[in-house]
Amino acid sequence: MTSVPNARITPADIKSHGLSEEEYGRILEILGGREPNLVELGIFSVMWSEHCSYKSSKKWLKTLPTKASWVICGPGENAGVIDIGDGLAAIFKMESHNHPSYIEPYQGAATGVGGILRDVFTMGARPIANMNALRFGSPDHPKTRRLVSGVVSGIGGYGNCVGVPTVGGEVNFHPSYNGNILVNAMTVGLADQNKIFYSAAAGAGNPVVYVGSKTGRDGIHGATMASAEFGADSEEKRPTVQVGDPFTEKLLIEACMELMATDAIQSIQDMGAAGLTSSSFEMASKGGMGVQLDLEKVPQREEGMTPYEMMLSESQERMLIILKPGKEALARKIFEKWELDFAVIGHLTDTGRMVLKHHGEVVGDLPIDPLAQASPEYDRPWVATEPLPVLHAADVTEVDWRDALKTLMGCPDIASRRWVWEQYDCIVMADTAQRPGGDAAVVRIHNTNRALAISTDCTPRYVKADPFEGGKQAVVETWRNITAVGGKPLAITDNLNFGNPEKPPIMGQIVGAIEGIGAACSHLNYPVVSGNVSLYNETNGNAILPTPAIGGVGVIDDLDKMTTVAFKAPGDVILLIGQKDTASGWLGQSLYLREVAGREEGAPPPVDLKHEKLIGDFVRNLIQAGRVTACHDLSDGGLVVGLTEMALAGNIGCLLNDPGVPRHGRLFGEDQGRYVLTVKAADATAILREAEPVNIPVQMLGVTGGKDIVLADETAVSLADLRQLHEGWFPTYMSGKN
Amino acid sequence: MKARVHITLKNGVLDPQGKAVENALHGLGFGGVSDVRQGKFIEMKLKAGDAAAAKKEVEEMCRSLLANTVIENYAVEVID
Amino acid sequence: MKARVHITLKNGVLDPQGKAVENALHGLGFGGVSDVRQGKFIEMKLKAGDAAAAKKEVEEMCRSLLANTVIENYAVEVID
Amino acid sequence: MKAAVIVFPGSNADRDAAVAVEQSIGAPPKMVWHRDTELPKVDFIVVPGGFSYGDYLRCGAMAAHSPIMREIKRAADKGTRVLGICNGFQIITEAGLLPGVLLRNKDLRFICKDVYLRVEQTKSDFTRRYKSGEVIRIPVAHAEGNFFADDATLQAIEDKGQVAFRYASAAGDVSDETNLNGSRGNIAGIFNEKRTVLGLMPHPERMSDPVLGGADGRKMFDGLVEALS
Ligand SMILES: Nc1ncnc2c1ncn2[C@@H]1O[C@H](COP(=O)(O)OP(=O)(O)O)[C@@H](O)[C@H]1O
Ligand SMILES: [Mg+2]
Repeated sequence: MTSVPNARITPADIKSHGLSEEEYGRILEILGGREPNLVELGIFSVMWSEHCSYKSSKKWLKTLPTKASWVICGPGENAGVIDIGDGLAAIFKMESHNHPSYIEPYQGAATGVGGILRDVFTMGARPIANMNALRFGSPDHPKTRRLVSGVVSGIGGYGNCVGVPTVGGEVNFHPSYNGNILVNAMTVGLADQNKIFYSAAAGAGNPVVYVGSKTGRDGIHGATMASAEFGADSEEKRPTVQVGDPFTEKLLIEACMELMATDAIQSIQDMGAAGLTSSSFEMASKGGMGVQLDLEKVPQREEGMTPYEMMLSESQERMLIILKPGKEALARKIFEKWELDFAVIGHLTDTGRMVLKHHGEVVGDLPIDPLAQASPEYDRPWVATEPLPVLHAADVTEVDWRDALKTLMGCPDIASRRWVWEQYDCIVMADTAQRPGGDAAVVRIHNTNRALAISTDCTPRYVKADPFEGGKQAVVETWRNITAVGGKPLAITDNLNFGNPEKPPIMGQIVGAIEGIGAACSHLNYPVVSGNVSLYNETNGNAILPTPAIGGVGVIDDLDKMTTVAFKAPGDVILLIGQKDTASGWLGQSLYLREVAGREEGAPPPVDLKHEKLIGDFVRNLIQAGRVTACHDLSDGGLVVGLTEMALAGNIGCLLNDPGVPRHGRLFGEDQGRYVLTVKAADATAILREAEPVNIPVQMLGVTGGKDIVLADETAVSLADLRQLHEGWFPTYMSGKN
Repeated sequence: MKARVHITLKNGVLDPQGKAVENALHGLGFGGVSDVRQGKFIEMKLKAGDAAAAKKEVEEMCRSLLANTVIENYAVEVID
Repeated sequence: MKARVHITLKNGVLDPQGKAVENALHGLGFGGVSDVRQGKFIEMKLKAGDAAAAKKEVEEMCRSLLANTVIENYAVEVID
Repeated sequence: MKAAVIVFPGSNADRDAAVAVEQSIGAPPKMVWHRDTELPKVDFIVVPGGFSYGDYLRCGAMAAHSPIMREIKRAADKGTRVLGICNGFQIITEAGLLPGVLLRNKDLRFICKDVYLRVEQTKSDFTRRYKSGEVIRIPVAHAEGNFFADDATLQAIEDKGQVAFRYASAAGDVSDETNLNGSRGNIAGIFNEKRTVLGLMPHPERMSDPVLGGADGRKMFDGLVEALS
């Protein structure tokens, strides 16, 4: 039946498709001994790529907790779905576009945003917020500036145009990302619980409909590229990158929303990585159906496209829909109104096979289940990361706290990201109640006084030092950030970025981090509902820091009670909640250690999950009772960095009690499970009294006021100086002047 | 010395702008138009000594900044 | 029939893109560059019968859509 | 008083505008599709923000040729109040309802942040609720808001009191330092000669609700309601 007579698959073909000999053997088995033709080989290769099949991580992903009474749909669909009350659902996911963004930062990042948006609106949700977690190489690396500039404008260029606010994210710099930047994008959408759309196809004879942009020769083999390590020649290869068209995406959102409001759709799925191949296979496979496609009907942008190209193209802004019988005319009218392509390109069958025809001739015939479900799953060998010794504060150089504070406030990992977020429209849709710059972004649920709180976090240096603790910490930091604005954390999405899993130490990082994520999620009843894995982030054998980025979502039931980090008025009492008595300050893997002492060592701060939950719930209750005037959780840089961020945000200083010794440990240690709150002076002692019987450590740190950060011994740093350092680094760096 | 640079999208690369312009032109009644592609046109003055050196320099500029060679082609003309 | 259109900013209109490109080129060590101006370059296919008619048609497109004559000039070439 | 909000294929602040208008009028505005050839009978039209045609070619250029624009011009000639916000400002200048054009921001980047505006002209239905010289805080979100007009046009705009707002400091100083995007004369918004059409880059509709950080924009819609009812 082959369309390519005499075309024998050569070992070179197999290799160029990223398949191992063993995998090829399995293909022959599935085909009953027959050799595949090139179209079929291409389909196997993308379906079995790491990117689409999760073959290295599947075994471990299965261990993650995915259930809670509010989870409507966990991992496995295009995005995760949770119940947020009032008959509404939040639908969200995070996804990487790392390799394309390194090769072409603007388009790579832009199409990353486009892809994750489609994952969310394909389920019936209107996207209401975008987030992004970015990692770049050292600021000194000659490529970094251009990559930052391109990625940020690409994210903005796409999100701003489609009209979804980009409300938060994170940015880190580290030399381990010099050759492999990370661009992780997250979208959160809102849907009616009774209007959620899934991807399982049903109904033999139902039309398979293609909508959106035309298919071109873009990004053929993008999915396999995302699954291979970069070599020295990768910059020369210059694989075709896709160009995004946010205008078309906007039309596609509106057209899909309009169609979804009718009763025409049986199932729907976006065409993401591996385009038509993976979308049609997944839909058919999930529904136990077969499918026949007539490829000449696929809307084509270029002349002479082959079946191979059409099946593997990664052209953007396309969706596949199974319509209910007789709904074609209705659907066509909507897509034509929005000036989008619409074509019936085939129909469902009950054969369980995918039959591809081109001008009547069969060009591919594959069994769906063995291919889609029986994709390889590896139990790759792994070795656990050796635990590092705990570094004592006494063994770390102490410098004048004012100098250390200035260094930290202006260092690349803490400096204000204003330069980044001011390029994002964070207020379109007019529901943004908390813009970038705080702990979690807060987006109002339209027409209500409720809101979603969203945060993305990961501290890769902790994960490198101890994958298990680092995995826990990433989850817990999102949970804390949501808590700090007064939200109830509900569920997470994850984006697991690692090096080459075929190396046992890297596989050990993956296993450790997933176990840590799982432990934190279980303890906090904060399940994983969607996620994405990006492996092989290595260049010439140098892997990135293990970076399991977490995106958390929670709800705020009463927006009037929402807190922000800004000090609100002079004279408020500052409380530190969650500091364990014994701690003299955890400096191992801290930014103080790296930026001030010039060392990257030691065990990272441990995460005590019981403590986290106890403290977080206490803080949230205070906020929800309307007793907190400002709140900030402590993370990078520790206590005094957190306080400075609060002071800068409110343009009000503070007067602090003597922190005790060792001062650098007390001020800059990165002990976990802590929040700084301000409260009205009259309420402070009541809070202390309430905390004691439930074993919540609360310390009075001082009071707000003035225009400086002042310690009891009267040494001070002015907010004006700190602001200049904090706000100055990014713009100065990007202008090329430092 | 002056140089003129044309930067155009490579064949096969999607040109959302060109597409939108083409649709708008059809909407305005220019029905006979097709294959609209939009590129950039950059003019500059140069201090270089001779045309050959100037051309080389501008080509270097294209590679390092003006064009994104992953998706774009460039063409340089030098005019005395 | 094919047409090529150059759209350039009028003299005296500030060109922030050209200026940014010029600064970036200086930053990259191309010190001899000056007066960088950035414009648009549009190519299209046409069904028009003869070159003169085609040119007239494209000029009409420029006036009504492709250029904003408050700030831009246009030049049309028709190639058979 | 009746209002309409125009919807282009890439409009994305049409809902934002509708919400703010409804808040002031008490009834939802009519949403009018760009391909419609008839305008409902209204007193006030909003051309909202967004990326009408992806902002390809030039912002607002393609939208300015939409069928509905002919009707809007006709209505504006008869005195119907027209407010163009952000992309809407770009569209109505491209359509010739207002003089000048909007170029790329001077540093080429998209800018989204709250800015201070000094109110320059209070004798209009749009600005009657503000005090002359008052400083208001309203967000911008645009990449092409750099207002340009040639010297003669600029002089005429100034002479006829057509400048509505300028980018300023919190204290109301107007200088190069407070010039957000390179606009001539720090101009953030202008009227037509009769002051029945206003175009501005900042988004008053996104600052009409304290939850969003302030309500300085609301006075514009309240003023219109007051004047037109
Ligand atoms: N890439 C980005 N895009 C948008 N906002 C960002 C980005 N990076 C950081 N931010 C914002 O800057 C603020 C500080 O970020 P971060 O230090 O990571 O916060 P935290 O320590 O509370 O997690 C947050 O409000 C965050 O959303
Ligand atoms: Mg935080």
